[in-house]
Amino acid sequence: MDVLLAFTRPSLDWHALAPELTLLAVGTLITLVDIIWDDRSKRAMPTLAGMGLLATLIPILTLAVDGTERSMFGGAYVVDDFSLVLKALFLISGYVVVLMSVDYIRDGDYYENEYYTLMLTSLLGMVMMSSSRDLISVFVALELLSIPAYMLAAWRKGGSRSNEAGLKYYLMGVFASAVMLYGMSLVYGLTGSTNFDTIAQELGSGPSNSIAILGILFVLIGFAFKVSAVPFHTWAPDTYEGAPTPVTAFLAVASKAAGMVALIQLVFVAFLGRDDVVQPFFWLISALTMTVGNLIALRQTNIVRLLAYSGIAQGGFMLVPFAVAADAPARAIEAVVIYLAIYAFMNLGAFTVVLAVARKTRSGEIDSYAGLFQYAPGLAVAMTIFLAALAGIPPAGGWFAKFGLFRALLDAGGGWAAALGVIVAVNTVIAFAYYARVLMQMWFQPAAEGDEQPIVVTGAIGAALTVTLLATMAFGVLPGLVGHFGEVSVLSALGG
Amino acid sequence: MLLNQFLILGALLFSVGVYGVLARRNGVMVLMSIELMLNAVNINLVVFGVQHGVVSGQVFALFVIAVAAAEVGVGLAIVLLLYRNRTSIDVEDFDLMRG
Amino acid sequence: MVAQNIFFGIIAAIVIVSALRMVTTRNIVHAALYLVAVLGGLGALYILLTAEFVATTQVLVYIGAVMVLFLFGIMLTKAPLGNVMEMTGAQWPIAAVVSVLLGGVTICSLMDHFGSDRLVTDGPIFRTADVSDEVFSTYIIPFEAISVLLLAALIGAIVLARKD
Amino acid sequence: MWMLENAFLIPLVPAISFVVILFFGKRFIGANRVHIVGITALGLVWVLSAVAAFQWTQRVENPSPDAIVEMATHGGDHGDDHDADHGDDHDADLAVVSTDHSGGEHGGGHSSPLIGPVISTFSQWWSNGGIEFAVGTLVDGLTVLLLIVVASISLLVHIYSTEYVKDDRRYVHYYAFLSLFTAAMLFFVMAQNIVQLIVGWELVGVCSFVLIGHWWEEKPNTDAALKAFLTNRVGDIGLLVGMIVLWGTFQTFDIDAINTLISADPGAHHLALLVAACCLMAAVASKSGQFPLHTWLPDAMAGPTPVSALIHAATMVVAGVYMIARLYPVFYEGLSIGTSSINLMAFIGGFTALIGAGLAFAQWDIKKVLAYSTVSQLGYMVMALGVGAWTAAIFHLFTHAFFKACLFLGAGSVSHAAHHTFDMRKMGGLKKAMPHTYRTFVIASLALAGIFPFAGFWSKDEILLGSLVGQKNSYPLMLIFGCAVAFMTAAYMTRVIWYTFHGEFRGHGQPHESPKMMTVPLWILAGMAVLGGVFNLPGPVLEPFGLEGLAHRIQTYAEPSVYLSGLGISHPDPSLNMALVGLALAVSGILVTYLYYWRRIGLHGLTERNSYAKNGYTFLENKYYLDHLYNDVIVKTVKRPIANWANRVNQNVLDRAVDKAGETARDTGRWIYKWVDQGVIDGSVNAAARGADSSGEGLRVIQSGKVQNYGQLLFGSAAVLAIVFVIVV
Amino acid sequence: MEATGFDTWVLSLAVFLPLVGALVMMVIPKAYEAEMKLVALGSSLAALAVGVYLAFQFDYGAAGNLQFVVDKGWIDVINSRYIVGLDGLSLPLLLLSLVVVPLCLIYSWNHVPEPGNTKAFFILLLILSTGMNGTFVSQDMILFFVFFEVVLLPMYFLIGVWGGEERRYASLKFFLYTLFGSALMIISFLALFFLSKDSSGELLHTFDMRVLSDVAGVGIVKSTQVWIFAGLFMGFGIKVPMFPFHTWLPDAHTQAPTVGSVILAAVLLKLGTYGFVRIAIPFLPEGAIAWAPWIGLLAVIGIIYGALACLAQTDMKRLIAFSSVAHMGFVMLGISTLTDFGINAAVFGMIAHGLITGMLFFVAGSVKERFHTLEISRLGGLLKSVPRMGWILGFASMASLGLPGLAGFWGEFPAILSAYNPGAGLPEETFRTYMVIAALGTVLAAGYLLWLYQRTAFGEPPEEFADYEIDDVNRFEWIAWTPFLVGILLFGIWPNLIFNVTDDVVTGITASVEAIATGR
Repeated sequence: MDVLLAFTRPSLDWHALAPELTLLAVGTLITLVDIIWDDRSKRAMPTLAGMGLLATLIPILTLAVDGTERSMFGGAYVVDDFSLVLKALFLISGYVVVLMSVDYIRDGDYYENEYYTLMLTSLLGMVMMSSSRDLISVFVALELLSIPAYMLAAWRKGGSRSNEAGLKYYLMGVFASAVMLYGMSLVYGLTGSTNFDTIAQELGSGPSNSIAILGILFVLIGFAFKVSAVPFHTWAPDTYEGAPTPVTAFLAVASKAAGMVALIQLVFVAFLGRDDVVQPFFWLISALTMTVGNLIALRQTNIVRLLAYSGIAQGGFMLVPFAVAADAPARAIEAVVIYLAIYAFMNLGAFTVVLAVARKTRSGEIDSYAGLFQYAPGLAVAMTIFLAALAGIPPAGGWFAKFGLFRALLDAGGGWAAALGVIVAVNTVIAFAYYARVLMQMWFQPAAEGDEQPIVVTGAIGAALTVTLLATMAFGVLPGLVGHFGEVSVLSALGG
Repeated sequence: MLLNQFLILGALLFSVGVYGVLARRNGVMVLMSIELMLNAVNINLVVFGVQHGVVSGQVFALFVIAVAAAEVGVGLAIVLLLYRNRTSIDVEDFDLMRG
Repeated sequence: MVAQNIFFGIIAAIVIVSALRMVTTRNIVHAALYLVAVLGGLGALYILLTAEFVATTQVLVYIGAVMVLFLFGIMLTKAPLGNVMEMTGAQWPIAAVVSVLLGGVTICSLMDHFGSDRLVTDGPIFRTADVSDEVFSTYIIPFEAISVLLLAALIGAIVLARKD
Repeated sequence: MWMLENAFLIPLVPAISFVVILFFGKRFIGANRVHIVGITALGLVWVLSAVAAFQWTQRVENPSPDAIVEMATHGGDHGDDHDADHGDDHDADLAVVSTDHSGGEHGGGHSSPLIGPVISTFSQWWSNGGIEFAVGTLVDGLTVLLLIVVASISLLVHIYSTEYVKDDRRYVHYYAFLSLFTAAMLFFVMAQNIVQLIVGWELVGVCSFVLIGHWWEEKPNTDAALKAFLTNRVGDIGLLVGMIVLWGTFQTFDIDAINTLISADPGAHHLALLVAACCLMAAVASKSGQFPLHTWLPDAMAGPTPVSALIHAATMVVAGVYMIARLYPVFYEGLSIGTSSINLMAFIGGFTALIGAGLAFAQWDIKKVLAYSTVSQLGYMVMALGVGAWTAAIFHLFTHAFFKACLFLGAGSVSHAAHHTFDMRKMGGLKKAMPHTYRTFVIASLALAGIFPFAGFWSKDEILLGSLVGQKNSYPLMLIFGCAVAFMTAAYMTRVIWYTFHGEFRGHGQPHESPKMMTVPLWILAGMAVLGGVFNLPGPVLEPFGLEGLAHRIQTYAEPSVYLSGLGISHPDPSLNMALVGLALAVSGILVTYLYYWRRIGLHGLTERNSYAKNGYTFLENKYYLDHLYNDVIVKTVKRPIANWANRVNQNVLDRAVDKAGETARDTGRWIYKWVDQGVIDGSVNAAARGADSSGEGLRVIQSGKVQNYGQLLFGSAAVLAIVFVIVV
Repeated sequence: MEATGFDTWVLSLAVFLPLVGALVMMVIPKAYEAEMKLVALGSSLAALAVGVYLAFQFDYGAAGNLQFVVDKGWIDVINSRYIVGLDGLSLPLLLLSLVVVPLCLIYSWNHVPEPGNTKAFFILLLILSTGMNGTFVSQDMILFFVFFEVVLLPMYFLIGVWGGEERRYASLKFFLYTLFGSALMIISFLALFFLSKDSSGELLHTFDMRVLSDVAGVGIVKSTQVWIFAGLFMGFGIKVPMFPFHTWLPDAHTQAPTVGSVILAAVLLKLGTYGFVRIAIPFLPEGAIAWAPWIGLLAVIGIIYGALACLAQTDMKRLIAFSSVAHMGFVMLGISTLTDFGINAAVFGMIAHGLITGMLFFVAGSVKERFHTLEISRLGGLLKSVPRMGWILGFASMASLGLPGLAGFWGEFPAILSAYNPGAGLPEETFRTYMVIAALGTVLAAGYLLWLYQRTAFGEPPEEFADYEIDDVNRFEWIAWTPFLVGILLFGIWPNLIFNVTDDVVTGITASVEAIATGR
């Protein structure tokens, strides 16, 4: 059987794969522990998951210290600074989500062990995503991170809203996957390869053709769904509202970040030559996303829905640099990565506060925040900082993220970029209008029915708050911290 | 044989799938229609693999099939869950959250 | 060549008609059966395209596993087996327009770009072993990931679907 | 010459007095003894001013070499007194101009050396754009003249007030602000640059505001104060703009430099000077009560009478006249006083003199008669300046200050006796009860009327003479105005004396003479009303006595020949005929009125019988506001021929011009605020917010909650995007 | 001039001391209120002491140069550095800001407005202080931007929590307006970053304001400069506020608590005008020249318009707020002339307006506290019921209407004066017209202020307050107000205290503008 003999064992760089393997091991461990000890293991589960996530950071650190760029399978799977930065980001966000989950999942009627298993699986998908430079890898990573997420959204089994959230997320996700896959098939058809580098060469060299346009468009739409860009955002508010709050935070931050990462790799590696499609597409989508997200957010009364729309709008901001992807690629990547990093912390922080407050008020209505400053000044100040960060007001971290956008736009220059800049500016203003509604409730209103019982902040939530708060403020005051990561991400992603 | 024979078949199948997911009210029917779309993709992948003389098309198609299987499983689980809570699988009923 | 074309024509017709019937029929069990026809037809087409392993998988996974799942789903949800329930929503015209638009632009683009390109029929023929070589070398990581994915889906689906 | 160089001490004294009285008066000195501080300070000021005046005469009599200015190089020569920067700057400016100026005719008739002013600059006041501006003093004859006037009258008013405002609610504030006013006025008259002029100008204005509104519990008083201040502010637009034009033209604030530059090259910058002069005329009109901005002055009588005497008769209101005199080259060149037979200033002055006198007839309030009289006399001075009779104007300023102050204080004394009323209908027959007041009042009235040999006679005569002769042309219209006013002045003063002191007492209570503290100042002022003329007697009068050396003292000492000589101003020779005509007019004015009131001769009841006369009287009596005059006269006489809409225009445009301006501004403000600000501008902002809000609401329709709608959107957008991109790209 | 030794961080000390105070306060439990107040006052006074030290150490002979410069790495990735420095333009404004905050603390000592919470109130004031101080000393655009924005939230909460009836609306409006402006401003900053070239045509890629000021927009074509300037104009113009972006101001002022209004008027508005002088004009001379006539136009419209709006007001505080629009119009007119005269006047005007309007707001606040209303028609006879306060109101009104001898005059008069001879390249006739209109504005200013004074201070106190026990100016108020009053008088009598300091910097700025305008 000469065919068999022809098979050469692929050379695997185990160091490069160490983070994925560690994560996999932890996931497996949790499953095993669950099987063996069953309910008695519940207490240890979050700790295990959290420690596992932190442990996964170790190989990432060693790889970062090592510093060499590792590429496998002809560039299909790459471990470079860009991927390391984002892997770390996913893991840390995951860790914060685990912290948020501890009490929430324990107190609710949830399947606890499986919850963490699925979350780790999803994180594994994200971690893989940031290294994937191949259509198949991207596709599989996407599904790996999405499918557990669909189920997590429906995790509150007894709750109709949660079920519905899961269904909507699932269906929309699958629709988008289908479109994306169709697009991938067309791209594959034109180039004959699944490898991004090859695709870039093939697509970039040929004359413009409708199939290429269609293929690129459909692929991008698939991920636009993932980052909940308008008009593919519709699932997000409903799912966010219905899903368990830590899952919502996970979706709003980690899942969205994964989508962004995929977009970065597609746009800046595979489709960079096709700026005639990519740039207008993102110009349109980002403008729409920001504006629609912000406008609808103005009318929300539920805090989670508000944060959902806010998240959509934030996603729109993140898409802005893609509109100048080819004109200022380095700045654009930098801007997205920086935005992602800062967004992760500020948004997680906001959700943590929501979680903490909901433990007392049992309500998601914005009105229930009335008088928070009176009876829980710490939480109110924390929320204020997070919202200020989201609105982009120094010295809270968000300003630097917005700054990055403007920087990318102006580096690219030109009327379209400037116009988009103005749209961003206007949207910044609209955005504050609804953040301010929360602020007003917290600060300006007396507590409903004079109920001024303080809120008990559990250890885990406190830890989550501390992490996010410190990071948010640190990024605002010393943006160099996060800026550095943005900078190193650029070099390798562009193959430099 | 023309390349387009297959591709257009795929495109038609995809469109029919789109119609199915958008028009059918029964949750299980929606899931079935999804399969149409995914299969349309598979046709494309296989045909293009042949056209370019590479094997990756088939491999891609296999991955799609595998993922599709997982998706169907998950999808059905969710539909069942809903059915249990709401005794309905009519997707038009599920609009508790809106706005 | 002609034979292949005829064969293609027949199968394509079966596929398309079954697909259309599937999305229009009022009987859900019929719909499932039409889906089987579509999937089977496609399996045949894969053979026509010399993709034997894909064809096999198609039959095994789709017709063997997925369809069974669907039938279970139909039964578990106690869907009315006759024409009792309105299967198609009131907004089907919108759905139709959308699908026509989408199909139209795709087909037009395909016609525009590929025109009358002929299918390469003298290319290499890949056997199952070639496929496996590819999977276990270049695509080893996605392959492993798929296994994790299936496991996770399994666990999750069980949790969700089980009665508490 | 020490005093001249350190003249800044003079305003400093009352300024300190102000601070002391205001902040320490009540606590350390005692509320009813603060006048001691004020009077002491003013005494000191008077002494210092006298010293300054003396030193100035010395400077003129025995000029030291550095005091003499040669025309061609003037400007650099008195550089000793400048600090280095200033001098350099100045030289540079002048150098440009003086090259153009080749031997222009100057010194028309001047044989005596030109005496430069004493300019002292002190610490750098402000710097801007690298240029430094100093604060300093400019002392010359004009300055010392004003110093004497201000110091004297202020001192007397201080003394007089100890009785007049005794036990007042705000005795301390009263004296504090008298001191502040004096300081500001003194600062103003010795201003070295135009910025200081502006500063002093405004400060006296605000003191006037405070003192008019001294009894601010009553709304009419505060209304009057506001009106005074705001009217002055209107004029200040002119002041600011005019001064800025001067600065822009000459690139310096230095009064000396500006005057020198103009007189060195009179022809240049005519347009700029015309604009500046016209603008400054607005300021003069507001401050010195010239038509049409005089309406505030009668209202200002709401203040305490001594204040009226000091501020609204003798000093502050002459600030405008002073400014013209100070910047005379600007006006002379700007308005072409030398060459035309009529100009803006002369006309405004003459016209003001006429209508002021006319209005004075119709008043029943004694202070208002005097106020209109002041308006009229100020018009006289402005007219004099407008016809080129600089010295005459200043002479009149000098004499008028004393006799008008005397009249006001006399009126105050009367009201003191007559239960604080100023209504002449409630007086009468006070001659017996108040002999001192009566005598001084009559003396001052004669001086005002211009009866030989009282002070007014001499100064008025010079003005008439100036109009008759003019510079290169005569000013016939001004002469007519002047003569008419001379007649009217005599007449209305006689009327006042009749109503106040003669006949039967019409008030209630027992009138009594005022205490010494009031009568002594009256007598001093009356003395000046008699003797004031001697300071500028014409030569021919003194010749018979062998005292011709004492003739034209004011002309000799006060005239800034160093500025005026370059303009070629001439002084007319005295004319006996003119003097006789003027005297005859005054006497006839007195006579007619005398006959009318004392002898009941004349057209008694004319106003009842004759519709024209009635109209005339109505014209004068009730419409003492110009605005009412406009309103009723125009409306009543032209009512029939002109359609209703025209009336409305009249009413809205001309009616109550000053008040209406304020109301209109307020209405405009309201309208703009309501419609433009809250309506359009803020409205559009809020509309944008509402728009965002409602579009947010509209967009929520997308979020129907039905997953298939979402799917439609997803696939639909994909399709649309695909179509668009395929077609467009 | 790089600083050495103590001087390397003394400036930062002045900026951050209040923040340190705020952080310390945060950890003090609410129960220890007295200690908390002392910490707040102590830290702000310490900052002031540092400010005084700076004022004494400042080399006035070299006021045109930056002193106490610190240049340290900050955000290396975007080439932004922590650069702070003090020159003649910054010094007076920094001192103003340093003085105002402790006075506001003292004023609020026992009078934290409803709903109380001294801790939060004082912390916010201290954070505000850091933001303001930082803005005036930043020499890096990004640093400037950060400080510029830091003031927003504290002020938002001051208005929103401790404000009047309509506080939610007012605070939000204030915030959104400013945010919009600053978003456009940061775009312009970035455009400057990317487009600025040095004289040899090399791209600079720097946010260093010193460098950008030196290159003065060389290499940026005029049309681009105009656009960039437009962005800066929005950012700064809204803050000033210039007509027609002023509508946030009356609402914010009216609703803000007293010290909020005071700080808003005294310092916050100056951030905008400071930005024009420090950034917009020197960096983009050609843009400035192109925009100047329009700025001048808006300025004079603002003067007249603000004054007319004042005449329409029935609320004392709102009237004072609108007067700010008019006064800032004078400041902007001065700036728009692009002459050293005008800009010097503008800087003077900023200080003067800060002191005078701040004082007026203080009085308004105290009146409100005593009479519980600011309706002009309901007030009256203040001179009788609270004579000292009445006098102070009169004094401040006089200063506000530009009475010579008081500070207001030196902002107004030279500004009007400068319009007579605008800078090179500007239309003379246009500016002369502005000059006349601006002069007209002084009359209206006198009109509305005196009218206000007449109706509130003169006359007899209304019946309705007859039963009230009303105290005159109390101890805290005296302490808080005296420096304002002294400042108004002192700067009015001796304007060179400020002119002398600012002159060098301003001359430098206008010289470079003129060099551009006249083609070098």
